[in-house]
Amino acid sequence: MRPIDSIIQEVRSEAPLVRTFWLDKQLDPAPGQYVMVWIRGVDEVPMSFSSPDTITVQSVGSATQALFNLGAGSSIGLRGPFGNGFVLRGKNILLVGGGVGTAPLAFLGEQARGAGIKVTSLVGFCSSQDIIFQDRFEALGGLIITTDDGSVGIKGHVAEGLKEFDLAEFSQIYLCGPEVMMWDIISRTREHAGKIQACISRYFKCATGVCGSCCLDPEGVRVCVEGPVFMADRLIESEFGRYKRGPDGRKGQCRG
Amino acid sequence: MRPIDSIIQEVRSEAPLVRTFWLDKQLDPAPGQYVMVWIRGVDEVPMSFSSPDTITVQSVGSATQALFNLGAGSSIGLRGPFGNGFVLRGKNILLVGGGVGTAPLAFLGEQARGAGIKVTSLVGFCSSQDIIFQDRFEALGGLIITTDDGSVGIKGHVAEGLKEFDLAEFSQIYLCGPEVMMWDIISRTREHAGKIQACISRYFKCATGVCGSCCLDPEGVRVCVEGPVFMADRLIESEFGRYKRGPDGRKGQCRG
Amino acid sequence: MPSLTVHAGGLTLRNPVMLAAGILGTTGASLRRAALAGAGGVVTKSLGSVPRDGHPGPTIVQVDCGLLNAMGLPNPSYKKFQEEIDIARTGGVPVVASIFGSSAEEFAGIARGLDADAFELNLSCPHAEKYGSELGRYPDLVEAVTGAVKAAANAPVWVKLTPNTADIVELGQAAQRGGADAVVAINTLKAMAIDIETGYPILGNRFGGLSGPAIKPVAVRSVYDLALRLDIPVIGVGGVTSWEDAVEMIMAGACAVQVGTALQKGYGIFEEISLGLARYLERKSMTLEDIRGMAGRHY
Amino acid sequence: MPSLTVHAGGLTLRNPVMLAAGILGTTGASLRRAALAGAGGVVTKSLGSVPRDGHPGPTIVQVDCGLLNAMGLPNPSYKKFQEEIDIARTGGVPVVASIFGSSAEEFAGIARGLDADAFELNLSCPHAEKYGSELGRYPDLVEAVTGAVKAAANAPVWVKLTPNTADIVELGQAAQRGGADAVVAINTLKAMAIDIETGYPILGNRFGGLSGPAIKPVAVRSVYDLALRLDIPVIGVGGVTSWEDAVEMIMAGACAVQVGTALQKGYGIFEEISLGLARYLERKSMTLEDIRGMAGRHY
Ligand SMILES: Cc1cc2nc3c(=O)[nH]c(=O)nc-3n(C[C@H](O)[C@H](O)[C@H](O)COP(=O)(O)OP(=O)(O)OC[C@H]3O[C@@H](n4cnc5c(N)ncnc54)[C@H](O)[C@@H]3O)c2cc1C
Ligand SMILES: Cc1cc2nc3c(=O)[nH]c(=O)nc-3n(C[C@H](O)[C@H](O)[C@H](O)COP(=O)(O)OP(=O)(O)OC[C@H]3O[C@@H](n4cnc5c(N)ncnc54)[C@H](O)[C@@H]3O)c2cc1C
Ligand SMILES: Cc1cc2nc3c(=O)[nH]c(=O)nc-3n(C[C@H](O)[C@H](O)[C@H](O)COP(=O)(O)O)c2cc1C
Ligand SMILES: Cc1cc2nc3c(=O)[nH]c(=O)nc-3n(C[C@H](O)[C@H](O)[C@H](O)COP(=O)(O)O)c2cc1C
Ligand code: FES
Ligand code: FES
Repeated sequence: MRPIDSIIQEVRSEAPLVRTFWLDKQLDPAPGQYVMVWIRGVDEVPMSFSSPDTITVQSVGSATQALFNLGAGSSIGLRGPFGNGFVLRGKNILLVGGGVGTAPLAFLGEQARGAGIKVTSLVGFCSSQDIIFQDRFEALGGLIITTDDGSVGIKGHVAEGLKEFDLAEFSQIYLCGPEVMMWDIISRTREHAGKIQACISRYFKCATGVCGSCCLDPEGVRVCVEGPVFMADRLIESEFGRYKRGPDGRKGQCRG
Repeated sequence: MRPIDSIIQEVRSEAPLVRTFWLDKQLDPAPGQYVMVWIRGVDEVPMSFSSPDTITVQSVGSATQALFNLGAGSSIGLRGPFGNGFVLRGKNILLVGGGVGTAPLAFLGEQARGAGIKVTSLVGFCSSQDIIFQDRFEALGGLIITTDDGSVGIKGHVAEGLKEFDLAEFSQIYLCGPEVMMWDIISRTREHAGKIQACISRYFKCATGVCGSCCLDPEGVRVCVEGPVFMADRLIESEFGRYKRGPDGRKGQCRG
Repeated sequence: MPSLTVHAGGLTLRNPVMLAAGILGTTGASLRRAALAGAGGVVTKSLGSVPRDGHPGPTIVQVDCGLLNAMGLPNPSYKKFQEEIDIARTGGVPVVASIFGSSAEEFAGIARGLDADAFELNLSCPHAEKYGSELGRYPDLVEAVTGAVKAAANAPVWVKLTPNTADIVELGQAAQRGGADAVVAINTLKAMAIDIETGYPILGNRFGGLSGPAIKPVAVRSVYDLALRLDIPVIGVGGVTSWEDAVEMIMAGACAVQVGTALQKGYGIFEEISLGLARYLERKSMTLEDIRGMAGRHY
Repeated sequence: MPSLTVHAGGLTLRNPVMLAAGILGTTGASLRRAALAGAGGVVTKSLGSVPRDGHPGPTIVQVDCGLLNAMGLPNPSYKKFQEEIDIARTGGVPVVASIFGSSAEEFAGIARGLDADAFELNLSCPHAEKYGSELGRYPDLVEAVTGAVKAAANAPVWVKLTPNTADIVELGQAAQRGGADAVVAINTLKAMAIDIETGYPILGNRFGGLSGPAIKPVAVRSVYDLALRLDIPVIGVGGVTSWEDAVEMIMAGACAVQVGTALQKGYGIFEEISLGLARYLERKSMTLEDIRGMAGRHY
């Protein structure tokens, strides 16, 4: 499909470097699916849905900055929704998110609540000013917040918040955030890896499963079409948490 | 569509230069529709269906001769069915055919009988030995045969046989045969032109309505897709009976 | 409704949607029918100096997203065609005579012998020996043929280019040097299909030209490159099947488009495309000039 | 089941269905996955002498019956790629290194620095400045590059040709003169798509290469022409999506085929095509050699 033209309906600032964009197209995504966002003349980048008709973007480089220059009435191109999305399992779930990675989890949590599932959330941010979607998570059920600087909630990384829960109680655990954070959680909770779904990120170019840019070692799994959501036990056997490839295919660190 | 491969199941000689070929593909044609028959390495030519799975061919030139060299088990390529076909109207119809042009009429008559319609036939040939489908037409109902040499039935052209009928009795009249014969009939029965359907022939190259080879003056009607069956009153206003174009687009006589 | 009138290579067209060469262009009647159905202009079947029957069948194969054809330039010769052009003209839109030859002289002779509203030089048919792209692939021959016809003809001269080349812009520049009033891009891509039951090439001529939606991205790119680099207008042809395709072609830089294979959908295609184009311009509050070459300005 | 083993340009392949260059070829793991899924051989992403990020996005557009891409030859450089090739080889089929450069020396340097089962010279990518078809359109450069790599490499050398030319056979003959062990035809057709809401060329690089079913008739014709005129084997690529397509390509004269865009359907495509091919041969009681080049023998 060619990119669909979409007019931005509204932009809301969630935190200093995070904004939510309302789209005028109903793409009917599942939580965890993503869309390729074309900022014309600049680049095309993957973004998770933060609700059926929004994306929530952190400004980190040229494409995201260019997107921040667009207001309501501006248009962008959209290809998607793509990827597999999260699968709801059981009646009592835990969402574990970090930073802008909380976006697809808020969407998932709302869908779960609508289906009568009990939702608990653990979300972490750098500092109080970086917190996003606090109201959305509060509305879902129990919420624990962590901040690196301790300005709100538990001080420390998200994993610090794990102590508050007995993970055995949850039917499924959903994870999204920076790779180091997800890796931190997964390595501390290996015995639960069979019920953790993590939404991960790799460098996407084609988003259609042909270019090979997003493939995960050692099996060559195409994250863009077979993911971006994977069971943690599958990730444990992969490159995840150890390295990721850049646009040129070279291995690099898996920060960010 | 690419040509479909079809194995010839059986070949039957109907007259010295006329043979029927049974095809192994069910193309589900309507009477009056045609198929483009590819004799590999030679040419591709249009042929009417003489029943749901047969064509009946008169050998007149290179492609038809090459087809005559193929027996049961040989394969040809088929594109079709194409064109509009005859439309059954009313409860009492007359078929008027000449030579191999009787082929689609026998098919039509059988379909009409199956639908409980009364069928009468008037068919003409050069001589007794050229008669084809006599049994099929006899099985349909009343049958008048004409031969140019008088060896069987009424002597003379098909039009001679018209005197045997009160055309006003028929709900619809169906015509197929050499253009001069059809023109002869149509000009003698102008008052009935609104209920005569004629299956005509022009030089077909593409059979898909783009090349322009088959267009009828003065309206540029594409016989290959808008025909080959037309109401006679429409033909009266056209080039039909006056000239037809050859493979190079030049006008020529409308024999054959 | 916004105006769709365009001035294209010496002609004024009431709308920019023309009938392409070789499509329903064998008779004056079918050309007039295209005009009456809404075409902004029509192009005849390519005419040579002697009658040709064309290649044996199959002359056409439907493939994924397109047609393969090897008609082989059947035509009654230009000498027999003036009466058809005269009938076509009663349709009320410009009639462009497509002509072909094997030398500059042959081209010029045909142009001299015909009265038409413009000439389109077929230097691009990929499947007729000694003709079309066998000349049209060489810039010097393109220039020479164009120059000769320009000198002989009393009507605008358009040059139809082949995409079977490493650089279509070189060919367009040659046409421009020869004095062409416009270039037309593109003719079909050299292609073939094989019957897998028997191994026979399906076309009677073995290979032919690919047209239809399959080649549209190649046509759009050709028009884009030509429009950016030439001073003369570009007419876009190749896979135009909808008004969206026409918009894309015009944004690439075409001042008019021609429609060929899409005539498989019937003559209604002209009105469908023009109407869609007009509605688009109305919705965007833009003119044809506004969108023409827009893609080049986004560079 | 009939044997599908083929000897193609110095390699022995257990079946003639290979992974095409640039498709899931960035990592050893994805190449090995193709091998394990049934490919008869795999070709890497094209490798240059320095790392490249490739073009900005969109790098791909889905069009009617095909894909447009302008990846821009992203690659980690050949220096970083030996370990990937070594992993790919654990898949058990030949690993062909696709390489590119802007001069014969650069090509030769890369070939010298890599240990692979064969080299495929990308003289045909249509959308990377200074590389690919910018060299590959000139027969003398094709010959020179081929010769240089032949002298430098200790493995068979295949040359991948561009269809963006008036005569692909000239390019194939140049490769043959340079000592190529096989030619691979075709790379993508230069093409583009424009966003009609804004007039922007959709690809970040504006233009790119068209692949998929849209180009199959062009690929079949190229393979046919090359196979009739060259003495070295031809590997067919372009739009192969089904076993029927593979049969058509082999009948055109290909001794093996490569599959690119059809990987959109998943890795299962290799087994699907090989199985279909084997069943076809069984039904016809023929071997691969029987059908190879059959179309040329029907001339
Ligand atoms: C499945 C998926 C879902 C995502 N969802 C979100 C989201 O909801 N909100 C959000 O803010 N971000 C999300 N991202 C990350 C987002 O795509 C990058 O932040 C964005 O591409 C940065 O582009 P840039 O030009 O601004 O930065 P650049 O300066 O180009 O790069 C900064 C970093 O962004 C990443 N990046 C750049 N381009 C890509 C690309 N094409 N694919 C993947 N990563 C890239 C790289 O890690 C790079 O180092 C998601 C990524 C993936 C793969
Ligand atoms: C709609 C239609 C239905 C037909 N049905 C039958 C049928 O049921 N049985 C039958 O025997 N014949 C039928 N014909 C006529 C048949 O197509 C020709 O007899 C055949 O094409 C002759 O080919 P040839 O190579 O043997 O002869 P040629 O030597 O090539 O030509 C002999 C004559 O056949 C006609 N002809 C040749 N090629 C074509 C062509 N491509 N299209 C139309 N006419 C052509 C021309 O009048 C020509 O003068 C039909 C024609 C049409 C248009
Ligand atoms: C059946 C057919 C016949 C054609 N004949 C001619 C011709 O005589 N002269 C010419 O210049 N182009 C001819 N063409 C090419 C078309 O004019 C046009 O350039 C090409 O088909 C691409 O446009 P399309 O995709 O809209 O068909 C022919 C194309 C087809 C399909
Ligand atoms: C996304 C993509 C990337 C490609 N990258 C390369 C490449 O790096 N080197 C190369 O020689 N060909 C490359 N190609 C061309 C393919 O190898 C192949 O020649 C072309 O796509 C036609 O085959 P297909 O229709 O099966 O895809 C690429 C094609 C695509 C679609
Ligand atoms: S981004 Fe191209 S295969 Fe995943
Ligand atoms: S045969 Fe081509 S239009 Fe009718």
